[in-house]
Amino acid sequence: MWDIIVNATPQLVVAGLKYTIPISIVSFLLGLILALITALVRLSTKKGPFRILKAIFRFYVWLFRSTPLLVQLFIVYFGLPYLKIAGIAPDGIKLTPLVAGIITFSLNTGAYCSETIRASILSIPKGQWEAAYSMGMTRSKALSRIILPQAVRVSLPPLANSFIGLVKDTSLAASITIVEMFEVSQQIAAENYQPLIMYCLVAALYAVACSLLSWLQGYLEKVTSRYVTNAD
Amino acid sequence: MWDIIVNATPQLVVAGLKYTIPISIVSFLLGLILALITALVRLSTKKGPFRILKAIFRFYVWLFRSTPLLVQLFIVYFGLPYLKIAGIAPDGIKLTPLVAGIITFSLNTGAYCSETIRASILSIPKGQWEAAYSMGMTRSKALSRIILPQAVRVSLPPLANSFIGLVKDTSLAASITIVEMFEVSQQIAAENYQPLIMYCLVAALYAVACSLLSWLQGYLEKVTSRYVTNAD
Amino acid sequence: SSNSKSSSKDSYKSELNQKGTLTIGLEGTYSPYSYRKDGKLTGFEVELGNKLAREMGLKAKFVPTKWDGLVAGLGSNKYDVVLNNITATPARAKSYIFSKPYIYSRYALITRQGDDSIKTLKDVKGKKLAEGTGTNNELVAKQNGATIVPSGDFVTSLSLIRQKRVDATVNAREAWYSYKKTNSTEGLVYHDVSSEKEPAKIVGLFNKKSTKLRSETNKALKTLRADGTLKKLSQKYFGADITE
Amino acid sequence: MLKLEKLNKSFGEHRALVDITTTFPEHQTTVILGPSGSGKSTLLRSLNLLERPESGKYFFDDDVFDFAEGISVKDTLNIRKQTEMVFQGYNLFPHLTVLKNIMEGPVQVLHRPKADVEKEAHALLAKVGLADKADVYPNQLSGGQAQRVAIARSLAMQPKYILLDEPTSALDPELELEVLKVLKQISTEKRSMIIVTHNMAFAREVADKIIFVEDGHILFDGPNERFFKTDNKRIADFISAMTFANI
Amino acid sequence: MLKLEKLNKSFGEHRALVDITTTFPEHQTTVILGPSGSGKSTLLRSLNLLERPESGKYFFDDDVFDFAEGISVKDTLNIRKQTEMVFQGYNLFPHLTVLKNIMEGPVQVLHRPKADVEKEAHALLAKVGLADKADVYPNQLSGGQAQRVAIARSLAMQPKYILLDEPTSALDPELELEVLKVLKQISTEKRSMIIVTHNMAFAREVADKIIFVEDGHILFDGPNERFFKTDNKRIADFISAMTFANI
Ligand SMILES: Nc1ncnc2c1ncn2[C@@H]1O[C@H](COP(=O)(O)OP(=O)(O)OP(=O)(O)O)[C@@H](O)[C@H]1O
Ligand SMILES: Nc1ncnc2c1ncn2[C@@H]1O[C@H](COP(=O)(O)OP(=O)(O)OP(=O)(O)O)[C@@H](O)[C@H]1O
Ligand SMILES: [Mg+2]
Ligand SMILES: [Mg+2]
Repeated sequence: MWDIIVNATPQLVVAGLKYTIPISIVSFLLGLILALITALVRLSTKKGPFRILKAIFRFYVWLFRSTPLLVQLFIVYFGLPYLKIAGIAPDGIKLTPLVAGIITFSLNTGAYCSETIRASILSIPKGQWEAAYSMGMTRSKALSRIILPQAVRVSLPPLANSFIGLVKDTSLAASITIVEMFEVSQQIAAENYQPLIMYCLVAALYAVACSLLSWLQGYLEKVTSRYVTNAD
Repeated sequence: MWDIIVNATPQLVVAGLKYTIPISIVSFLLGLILALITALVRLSTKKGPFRILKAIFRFYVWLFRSTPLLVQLFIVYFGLPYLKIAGIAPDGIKLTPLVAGIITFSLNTGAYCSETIRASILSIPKGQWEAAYSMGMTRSKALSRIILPQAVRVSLPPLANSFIGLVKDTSLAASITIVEMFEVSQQIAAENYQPLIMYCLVAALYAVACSLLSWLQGYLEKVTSRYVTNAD
Repeated sequence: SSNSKSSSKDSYKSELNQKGTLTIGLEGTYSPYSYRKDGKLTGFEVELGNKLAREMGLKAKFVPTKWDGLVAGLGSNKYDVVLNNITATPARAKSYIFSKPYIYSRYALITRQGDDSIKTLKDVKGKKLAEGTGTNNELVAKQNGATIVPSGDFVTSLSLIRQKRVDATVNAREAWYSYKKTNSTEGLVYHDVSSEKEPAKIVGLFNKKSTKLRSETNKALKTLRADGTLKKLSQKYFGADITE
Repeated sequence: MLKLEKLNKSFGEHRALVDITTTFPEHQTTVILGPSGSGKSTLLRSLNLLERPESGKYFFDDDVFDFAEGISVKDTLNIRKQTEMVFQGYNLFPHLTVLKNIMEGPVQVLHRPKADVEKEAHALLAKVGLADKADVYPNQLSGGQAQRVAIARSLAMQPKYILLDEPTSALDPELELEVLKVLKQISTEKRSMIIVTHNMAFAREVADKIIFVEDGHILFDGPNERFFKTDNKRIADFISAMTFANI
Repeated sequence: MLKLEKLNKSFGEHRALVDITTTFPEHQTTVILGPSGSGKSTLLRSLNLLERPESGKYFFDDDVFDFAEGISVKDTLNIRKQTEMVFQGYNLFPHLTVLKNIMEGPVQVLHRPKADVEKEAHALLAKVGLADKADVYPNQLSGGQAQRVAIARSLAMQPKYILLDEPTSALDPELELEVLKVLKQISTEKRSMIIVTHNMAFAREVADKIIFVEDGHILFDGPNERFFKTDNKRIADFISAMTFANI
C-alpha cells in the first residue's frame, strides 16, 4: 500500500498544481467579477429598458443554480459547437476544454456568489449610504469607497465556502477531457486496481487544499475585520 | 428528438420520484437533526471531558466539508466492509446502497448545515438569552422556546440552498449503484447515444425540482417572518 | 499540394478535426485497451491508434475522457474517432458509423467462489449483475434476464461480487486477463461463455459525416491486418490473437 | 429582603465593583445613579445572577449565598424566578405576540395554568395602557409601548423584586414619559423595585432610597431627600450636569 | 440663504409634510421641535435631498429648484456638497480611521489636496476635543466621541449649512453634554445650522429661530424668546412634558 501512495502522490500533486489549482483560482476570480456585476445590476433601482437586463441576470442566476454543474460543463463543451451563429461563429462555438471548463466554473461560481454579494451589500446599514450621499458622493463612489469595503468583510466566510466547494467541483472537469487531480487518481486506480486507496489519497489531498484555504480565510477575516475587533 | 424526450421523461420522472426525491428528503431531515446536535455541542460552554466531544464534532465537520462527496460515498459503501469490528461487525460493515447513500448524504448535509445553524444561533442578540434567563429559564428551555424559533428564520435561506444542492448531489448516488434520475438519463443516453439531449432533459427536471423548492422556501420565509414584516 | 489528383485522394483530411492529426477519443482508464502505465498512456487501442495514424500519414492525438463525454464529443466533433472497445450495435448505427471490426471480444462471466448457481449465461436470469452503464456487457446481461446494478468500472464490479452485493458480472475476457496479471483473483471464479454468445465486433466509432475518413481508416486497418501488426498487438496486450 | 456584602466583580484587569455592601429594602423603590461605566448595570445584573461576582455574600430573605463558592443551578433558577429584569433594549421575544410574551414565563417557568395566566396577562396589559395590543407582534410597537410590555411581562412573574436597567434611555422624551408614568404608578403600589436611570426628575420623584456609584464604589447610600441636598461636590456636579443646568 | 415654499411629502397615504413654507437664515441656528413622528426628520432630510418631496420649491442662494419637476443628479450633488448632515446614529464609516473619516469627503468629493485636508482634519479634531483619536477606528469611540467626530466630519466639508438630526438622542446625559458643548461653541461662530432636538434646555440655549412641527404642519415659526413664552396651549404642554415638569 505504501508504495502505491508514494508512487501516486507526486502524479496527483502535479495534476493538482497543473489543473485543479489554476482552474479553481482563475474561475473563482472571474466568477467573483461576474458575481459583483450581477449583484449590482440586480440591486440597481434603475427603471426602463434596464429592467430587461435585470431579468436576464435573474434568469442567469436561476439557470446556473438550479441545474447540475456536470450538465453545465457538458453543454458548454459538447453542446455549444452545435450553436451556429452566422457571421460570428458559423461553425458553432468550439472551445478548448480548459476554456470551456473555466467559463462554466466561472458562470456557476458567479451565479452562487452573486447572491452572497447581494446579501452582503444589503446588510450594510442604510445610514452608510446616506452618510456617503450627504457628502455629495455619487452612487458609484459611495459603493466603491464606503459600501463594498464593508461588504467584503460580511461576505468573506460564504465566499470562502464557495471557493472550497469550487476546488472540489473541479473534479467534474474530467468529463470534458481535462485530466485534473481526480481523473489522475482514477487513471492510477485503473492501472493498480486499488480505487479505494486512491480515493482516500485524493480525498486527503483535497482536505489539505481545503484546510489551507480555511486557514487563509481565517487570516483574511482577521485582516478585514480589524476595525470591529473591539465591538461586541 | 421529440420522441426521445417523450420516451425518456416518464422513466426519468419515475426514477426521480423513487430515488432522487426520497433520498434528498430523508437525508436532509436526518442531516438537519445531526446539524442541530453538532451546532449545539460546538456552541456549548461546558468544560471538562465535554471538550473531547467538541473536538470530535469539530473533526467531523472538517472531514466532511473538506473532502469530495463522491469519495465519501465510495468509502462508506465500498470501504466500510473492510472495517471489521470484533463482536459488533465481524464481517465488516456492509450497508445496502440506499442506506449507505442516505447515511453519507446525511453526514455531509449535517456537516454543512451545522455551520449554518451555529451561525444563526450566534446571530440572535445576547439580550434574548438574558431575557429568557432572567425569567428563570434553563439553558435548554431558553434554547427551545426563545432562541431556536428565531434562529430558524435566519437560517432558512442558507438551509434551503443546502437542500437544493443536495437534490443535485444525489446524482452521485449512481456511483454506489443506485439507479437514480441522473443514472437513468445516462442509461438512456447509452442506448440512444444522445447524451446531450438527455443531459438537457435531466437538467430541466432538476430545474423544475429546484424551482419548486425555491418557491417553497419563499413561502416558508414569509410564514416564519410574519413577525418582522413591519420592521425596516 | 495543389494537385487535383492528390487533393481528391487526401480529401478525407478535410474531415479531420485538426490538420494533420487523427484525434482519438478513449477513456484511458480501461486496461488493457487504454490505460496509464507510470503516468504514460498506453494499451492496445493506444498503439493501434498510433499505427493507424502513421499508416494514414497523420499524427495521433489521444483525448482521454469519461464514457459519456466520448459519445457526446464525437457528435460535436471533438474527436475524429473513438477507439474504446466499442461494440457495433444497430442502435448505435442510427447515430454513428463504424469502421471494420479490429478485434472480436469474447465474453466472460465472473462469479463468486462458492456460488455454484451461475455457470453459464443462462443462469444469470433473475440474478444481480454489475455492469457499466451503456456497455455491451450490460446489454448481454439484460438479454439473459439479469437485474443490472450500475457499476463504474471493472474493479468496482469485482468488489461488488466479493462483497456479495451482486452475483456476477459479464465482461470482456480480456479485462479479466489483464486484471489477473497484477492482482489476486482470490474469491472469484472465471467462466468462459464464448461458446454461448458470439464474440462482439469491436469497431472504431465515427461521426456520420466522416465517411471518407472511415474509408481511409478501414484501408489502414486492412494494411495493419495484412502485415501482421494487428496480430502482434493482440498478442502483446491480450495474450492471444483475438483479431479474427 | 435583598442584601449584598463585600461584593467584588472584575472584568479582566478592570474592577467593575469593589467591596459593595448595601441593602435593597422590600416594598421600596431603590434608584441607582452614577456616571457611565461606573458599574450600575453590573451591580443590577449581579442581583439577577446574569453576572457572577468573584466574591461576596448575597442575602435573599433567609437564604445566604456565597459568590466565592458558586451558586448552584437550582438556586440560580430559584433566585431568577423572584427577580425580574427589565432591559434598556426591552428584549421582547420578537416571534411571540405581546400576549404570548407576557404568558411565556408564568406558563413555561412557573407552570401555571394557561387560562389563569391569560386572564392576568390581559389585566396587566390594561394596567400599562395597552389592552388593545395583545395580539400584535413586538415589531409593531413603538419603543414606549415595547418597554411597557416588558414591564408587564416582568410583573406577570410576580417577582419579589423588579430590576430595571435604564428602562427609558432608548426612548424619546415623550415616549419616556409614558413609561415613567407607568413605573411611578407601580412604585406607589409599594412593590420592591430597583431602578438604574439617568433621569434626575424621575429619580427625585420615585426613589425611596438612592445609591450613587462611581468607579465601582458606592459614594452615597441613603434616602432620596438627603441625596439631592448633599454637599458632596462630586455629586452636586453630577446632578447639575444631568439636568443640563449649565451647558 | 435656504428657503422652502409649499413643500409636500407623503409616504404612501400618509402626508408627512404639508405645504411647508419657511426660511433658514444664514449664520443663524434654527432649531426644529415637535413630537415624535411629526415630520422633523423628513423636513431636514428633504433639505439634503435624502428625501424627495412631491412638490414645492427649494431656494438655495440664487438658485430655485422645483421638486415637482425633479432635481438633476448634478444639482443634487451640488446641493449636497453645501449641506452636511449629522445623523442620530453618527454613521461614521467603520472601516476608516477617525482621521480618514474626516478626510474622505474633502479628498474624494471636493478633490482637494490630501496634505491640506489632513492638516485641517487634525485641527478639527482638536476643536471637538479629540486630537488624540485620529488613528483609532470608530468602534473604539464612545457614543459622545463618535458624534463629535461626525460633527468634525461635516465641518470638514465646509458646507454652507450643517443639518443635525437629533445628534444626541442616542447618548447618555453625560455624553450628550460633551456634544452639546461642542455644538454650542460652533453656534457662537455664526455658522448656519439647523438642528432637530428633544433637549429643551439646549434648544433654549442655542436657537436663534425655532420651528415647531406637528402632524406635518408648522405650528410655530419665529424667534427663540417668543417660543418659550407662547400662550399656545399645545406648545406649552409639549414644553412641560419635555422637561418632565410633571411626571
Ligand atoms: N462583559 C464585559 N466585559 C468587559 N468589561 C465590561 C463588561 N461589562 C461591563 N464592563 C466594564 O465594566 C465597567 C462597568 O460597566 P457597567 O455596564 O456596569 O457600567 P454602567 O454604570 O452600567 O454604565 P452605563 O451608564 O454606561 O450603562 C465599565 O468600565 C465597562 O466597560
Ligand atoms: N421611509 C418612510 N416610509 C414610510 N413612512 C415614513 C418614512 N419615513 C417617515 N415616515 C413617516 O412619516 C412621519 C414623519 O416621520 P419623521 O421621521 O419625519 O418624524 P420625526 O418628527 O422625525 O419623528 P422622531 O422624533 O420620532 O424622529 C411618521 O409618521 C413616519 O412614520
Ligand atoms: Mg448600564
Ligand atoms: Mg426623526
